[in-house]
Amino acid sequence: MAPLLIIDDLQIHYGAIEALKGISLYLDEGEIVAVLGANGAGKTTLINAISGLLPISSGNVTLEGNRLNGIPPYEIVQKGISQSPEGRKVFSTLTVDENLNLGAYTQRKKKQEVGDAKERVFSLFPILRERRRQLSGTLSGGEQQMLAIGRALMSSPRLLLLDEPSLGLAPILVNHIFGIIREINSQGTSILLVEQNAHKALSLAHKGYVLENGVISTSGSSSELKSNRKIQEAYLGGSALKRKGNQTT
Amino acid sequence: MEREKTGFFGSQQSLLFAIVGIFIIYPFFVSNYYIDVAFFFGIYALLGLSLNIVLGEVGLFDLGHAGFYAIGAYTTAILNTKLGIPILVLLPVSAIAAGIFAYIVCSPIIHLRGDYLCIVTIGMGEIVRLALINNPFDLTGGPNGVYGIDFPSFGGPFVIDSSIEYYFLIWIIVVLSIIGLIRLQNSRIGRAWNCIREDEVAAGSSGIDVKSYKLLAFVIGAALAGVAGNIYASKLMAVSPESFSFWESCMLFCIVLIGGMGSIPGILIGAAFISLFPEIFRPFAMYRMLVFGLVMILMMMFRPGGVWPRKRGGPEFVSLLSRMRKKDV
Amino acid sequence: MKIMKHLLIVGIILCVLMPFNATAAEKPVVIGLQGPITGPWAYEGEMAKQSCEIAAQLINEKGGILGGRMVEVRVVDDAGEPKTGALAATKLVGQKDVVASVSTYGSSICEPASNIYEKFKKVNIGYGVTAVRLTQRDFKYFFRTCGRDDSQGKFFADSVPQKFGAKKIAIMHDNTAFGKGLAEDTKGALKPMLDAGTVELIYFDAITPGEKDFHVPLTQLREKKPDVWYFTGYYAEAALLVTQAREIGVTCPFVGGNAAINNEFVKIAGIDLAKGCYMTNEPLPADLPYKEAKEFLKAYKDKFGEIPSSPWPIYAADALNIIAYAIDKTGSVDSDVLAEYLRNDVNGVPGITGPIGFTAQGDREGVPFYLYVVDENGNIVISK
Amino acid sequence: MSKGDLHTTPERVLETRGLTKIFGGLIAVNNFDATVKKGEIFSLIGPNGAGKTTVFNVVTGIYKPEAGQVIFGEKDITGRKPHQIVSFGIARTFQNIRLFQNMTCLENIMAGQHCRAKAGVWSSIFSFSAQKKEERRIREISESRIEQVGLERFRDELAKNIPYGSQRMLEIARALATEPMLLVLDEPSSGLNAGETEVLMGFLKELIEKEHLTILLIEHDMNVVMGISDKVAVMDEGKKIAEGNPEEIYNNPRVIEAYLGTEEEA
Amino acid sequence: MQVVFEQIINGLTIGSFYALIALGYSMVYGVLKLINFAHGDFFTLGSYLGYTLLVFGSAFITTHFGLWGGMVAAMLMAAMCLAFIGVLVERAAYRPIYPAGRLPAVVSALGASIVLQNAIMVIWGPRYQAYPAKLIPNIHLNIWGINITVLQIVILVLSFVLMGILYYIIQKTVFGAAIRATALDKDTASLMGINFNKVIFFIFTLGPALGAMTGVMVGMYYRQISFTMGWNYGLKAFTATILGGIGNLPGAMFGGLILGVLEMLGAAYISAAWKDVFVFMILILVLIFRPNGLFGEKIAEKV
Repeated sequence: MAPLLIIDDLQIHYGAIEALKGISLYLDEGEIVAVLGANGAGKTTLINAISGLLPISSGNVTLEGNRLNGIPPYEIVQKGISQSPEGRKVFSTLTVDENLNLGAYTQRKKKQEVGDAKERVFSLFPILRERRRQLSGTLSGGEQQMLAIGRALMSSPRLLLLDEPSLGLAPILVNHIFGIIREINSQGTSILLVEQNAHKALSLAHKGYVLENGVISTSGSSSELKSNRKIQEAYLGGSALKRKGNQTT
Repeated sequence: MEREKTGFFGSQQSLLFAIVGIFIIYPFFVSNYYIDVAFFFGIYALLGLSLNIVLGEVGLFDLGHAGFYAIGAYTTAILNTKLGIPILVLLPVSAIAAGIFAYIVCSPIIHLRGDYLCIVTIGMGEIVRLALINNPFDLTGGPNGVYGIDFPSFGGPFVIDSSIEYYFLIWIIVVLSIIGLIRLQNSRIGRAWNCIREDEVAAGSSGIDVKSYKLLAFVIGAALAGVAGNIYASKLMAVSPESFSFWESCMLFCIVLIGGMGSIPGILIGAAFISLFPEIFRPFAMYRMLVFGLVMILMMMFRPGGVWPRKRGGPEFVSLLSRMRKKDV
Repeated sequence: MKIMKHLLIVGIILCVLMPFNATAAEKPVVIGLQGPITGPWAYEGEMAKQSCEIAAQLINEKGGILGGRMVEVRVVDDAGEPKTGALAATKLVGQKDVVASVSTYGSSICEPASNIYEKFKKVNIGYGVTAVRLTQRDFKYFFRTCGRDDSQGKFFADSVPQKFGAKKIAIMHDNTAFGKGLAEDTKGALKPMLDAGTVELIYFDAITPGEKDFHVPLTQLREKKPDVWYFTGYYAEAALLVTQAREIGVTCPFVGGNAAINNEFVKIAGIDLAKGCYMTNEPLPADLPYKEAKEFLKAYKDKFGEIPSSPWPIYAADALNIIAYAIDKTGSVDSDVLAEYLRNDVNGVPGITGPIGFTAQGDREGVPFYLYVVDENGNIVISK
Repeated sequence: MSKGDLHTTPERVLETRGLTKIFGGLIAVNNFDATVKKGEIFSLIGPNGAGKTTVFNVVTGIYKPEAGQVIFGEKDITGRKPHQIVSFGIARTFQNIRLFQNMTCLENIMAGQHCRAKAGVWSSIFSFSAQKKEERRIREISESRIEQVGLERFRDELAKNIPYGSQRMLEIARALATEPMLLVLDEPSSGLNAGETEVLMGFLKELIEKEHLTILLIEHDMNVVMGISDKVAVMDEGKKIAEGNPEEIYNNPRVIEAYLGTEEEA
Repeated sequence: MQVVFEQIINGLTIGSFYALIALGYSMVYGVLKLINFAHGDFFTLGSYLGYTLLVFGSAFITTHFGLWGGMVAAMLMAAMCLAFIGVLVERAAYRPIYPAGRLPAVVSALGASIVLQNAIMVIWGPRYQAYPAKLIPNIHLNIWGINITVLQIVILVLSFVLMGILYYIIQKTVFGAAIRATALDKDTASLMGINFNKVIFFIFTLGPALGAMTGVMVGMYYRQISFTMGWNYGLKAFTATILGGIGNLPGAMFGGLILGVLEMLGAAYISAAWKDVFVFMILILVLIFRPNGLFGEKIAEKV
């Protein structure tokens, strides 16, 4: 079976700055793939390129063999990819309900399906049902994250892009949300997960890629990566410490 | 500084001299009408330069600039007709009056951002105009305005009373203002203004007192507009509120944006467009303003940064004046 | 003989000035018209232009002036702005072939313009400029064919209160130079009666021109219960005022000034509300008993389909006529000659608006005023 | 207090006492205490949203704290305006570079000299000799700063047109042009490649050595943090959870947890 | 007391005009951050189109639909024409300029305003035009001593219905939520599958259409229209928009109504001539103390 999403030698520029320097990865149907990396490594750039928010300089993004290059974001959603963006980006002056309805904007004619999708979101995140009339700006950070994920689920996507779902959340909440991500995946949605929280992400993902300065430095299955010393170094700067130690001694 | 730019330098310098030369001999070859047209071009150039300080240099949306212009004109008109003070003596007085007015009204609103500041300046301009119409303390003559204003003089035998003298008066003031502005642009004050325009937060964090410098821009801009008001009042010998409408402010706004924010040659081009275009196209009668509006849209389409945007770093036409004086730089 | 001599001189001068023009002798006499062709008063400017063209056409049909030279109108636009007015005046005085100018509509525009005409010694005759101060400047070359605010104010004070048996008078103006001037002058003319206590001025206030909603001042007016209500502004506001006043129950007679009532007023207010509204006015074109008026209006109607809807364009036509007359009579296009002639020798010259003559200051002598009323059919007729 | 005194008598440069900042009910910084000593590189690390940048914004006067004090040298600078704080001697850079985009690189640096100059409107318009002299000094200092960061080739380029890495350096040069005693850098290596990061680290070390500056740093790149810091404080959820030298921090389990998260029990 | 009531009703009438125009400003500003100076001229153009329809179709309309029918027909026609023209102006004068930033778009909007205003002058002539009195229902009522016309009541009701409809669309439908979402965050909105261009199309249809209907109502109410009137109404409506908090639609409606009432009360109890001074003073005071308008939300700038 061919992979669901294939990214082939993708390059993205911001003006003169090269944010992604030709990266390739793939994601099979039903998989969770983690993309790890430090701030500024290009993770969000990758996700926004898939969503169509950024123009692709060269390379290809294909979903089930259909090229997505140059397709505007609002059509990418119709093709079955939806995104929960970094920093949640809930529409703060809209209610929780309205946020969810917007998630299903492309399906808005199909009342029944929207209702079903909303029920599914509410069963995953019961707190949202309680808060459905509340302005989303008044939710706590964790609730906003749930709303952002729920909103992305409303279009019943085949591929869900999650950008830093643990960002700024307390560890207990992170655990909770990651549990739900697993649940979503087990219900059949493929997930591309971008995370700084490497342990967390790898505990969930089937495989992972490590991005460093716009290139993929390491990749492999989760278990391979978890035991990889390089990851810890990439995050906590062990190599520099060693080097410093060498210099001072 | 001079490296690799000498070629450019030479030709620009001669172009500058040619333009100045044309301006000097121009009035001797045309009728009074064309001299007067050039005079009003000068008035708009001065007004454009004054608004440019606020809008172009600091990036504050000021759509009530005609209010400052009115304060200058009415200060001159009232003090001249009631107390008989000569016009040229009133020139600095008008500037100071407009500057003080700007300081007082802008202090409480200077913290407003973008469009909120914009509507407040509109409101300020309208309040000035309406107050003039309503004749407070019987000073402004209400809708009639103030009339019987003298020709410019210092009170002695030297009197400016012909079109050609007015022409030189306004253009000498414009040239002096340009020199002053170029020096400001190249000083720490001009740089501070530009920094605020580019990024207020970064400007504050680079040690620039954002609020004071914004206020300073308003005060200097208003003072210069006040100077324009002084000359305008004496040229027309009468001032009335309809000359200082919101529409006038909009046209000044367009001068700066059509020319190019912060660009002095741009401002001159913008002023020429606003003041000469309607005159040139007067034969079109009722289609004149239609064409004018269309040209405005087209200009923004093809030159969104203005006809002559300010160039930085590279060889620049206007920085010539300062370079000619500051050989050491 | 004298005329022949003048003609010869003019001819020679013209030949010298225009050496390449073989038909110099037949060159038309150019009279300027400065008016608001564009801007807020554009319709007034347009009618003034048409009126002057008709006046010139009538003169030319009768063989022109100075023994066969045609009269040509050269229009410059002042857009109804003081600044542009100054420019327009400069433009006209700069054209050597323009001998005199009809200028202009609006006192505040006339003010700077007439300064320029004066400086360059060019006869200029205002047609829609009624501010008293204009002729108090001892100008040599400035005249006007229209009346002054104070004469109209005096007419109101003399006739209106007594006609309506009114004790409580309300005066409302529109804060324009013209409207406020007339209101103040009316108040001045009423002063003896106010001092004597025979009438009371219970309301004197301004509305804002360009507005559409006057319910507030009208409610205040209603509460004061005036016997007669004088509005000195323009018809656009007058029509709105009458409509809204009747709506909220102001029932006293409405009297407008000479800018207030015309056909447009009736059109906007509708006949139902307009009928019974009065105005103080110079005689309207249609009421002018003079044969010049009938001839002029016929020509105007033939060409443009309807007669001017306001009185001012007729004054513009008369201004042009009197300039042409003076040129013809003096045989000169010299400004000093013309100004002297207009000031001293023009007296009772038949014009469209009646006999024309000027005072020493340049004011029109003896502009009659009438009290008009809108009748059942929406026509503006002299009130009996 | 002159720089010389600071150099000879090692002491604290900056101290925060009980700093607290609240945004609409959310406590962004919670009772934060820290002391930065003269001549050290003090790094502030922690996960996104931990409140590091908020601390910076309070220290540099962009936000007013709800509680607590900021002491700079001997002076309480709590709640002062940003430009005043710069003139006292604290300069900063921003997480997302905030240059004056449409001004040249040199002008950007000259802006930093603003607070060290005095010329007013009149002396600028009439170009008095004092103003000329001052302007010449501003230029000289700025030229030397631009050379120091190696950007002289971009001298007359608009700031927005130069490469990203150079923009970072330019922002640091602008901060240095204010002649600070304390340099506050918010993620200076973010967006830089490995080579550029190396250069930056070298540059910062050199600054400490040659100019006797003190540096307060927020950094995500642990290579940088571990490589050059003298002291590291870790923040999480607005609180300081650890402080120590890099080795201590590297081995602190709470830090590892905050960064990498705990393994999920399930 | 009755006088105060009358003034308030008058204020509400004029305020509802401001509010309807302000909605158009606010929608465009919310989504595009553009001050659409041409919006006042959309309103004028609507008024003239309604006038033309009533004058030239008068016999037909009155015989078939009666006076009220004529009014509704004129409003609908004008609204449709303006919806078309609004989109046209957006495509021609604004869309090519968006990428260049906000300020050039302001100049372009001023240019569009000049073009529209002068096109109206060229087509209909510079004089005032009058809505034919005989085609306008004119029934007076006197309720508890308050003078009011049926037309005034109809206008008030109609304005509130229109505002209600817009409020419903914007606040209660998914599409309305999409517009609000686009105004908040264009990129994230597009991630929801919202087509930005469709949103623009909608606001440049609905805004001018509302303006046109207001124009017809103003024409009916005052009977007299002029080609320059949009400028004045536009300025007031823009003021109302800011007063309510720019980009906030319910804020714009309230801003308009408050402005109308303030204006009337200011005229009644301070001075008719100084009323606009009073209004702008209030505006400035409001902004000094609430820099984001009465209903605007404080947006902390991210540093």
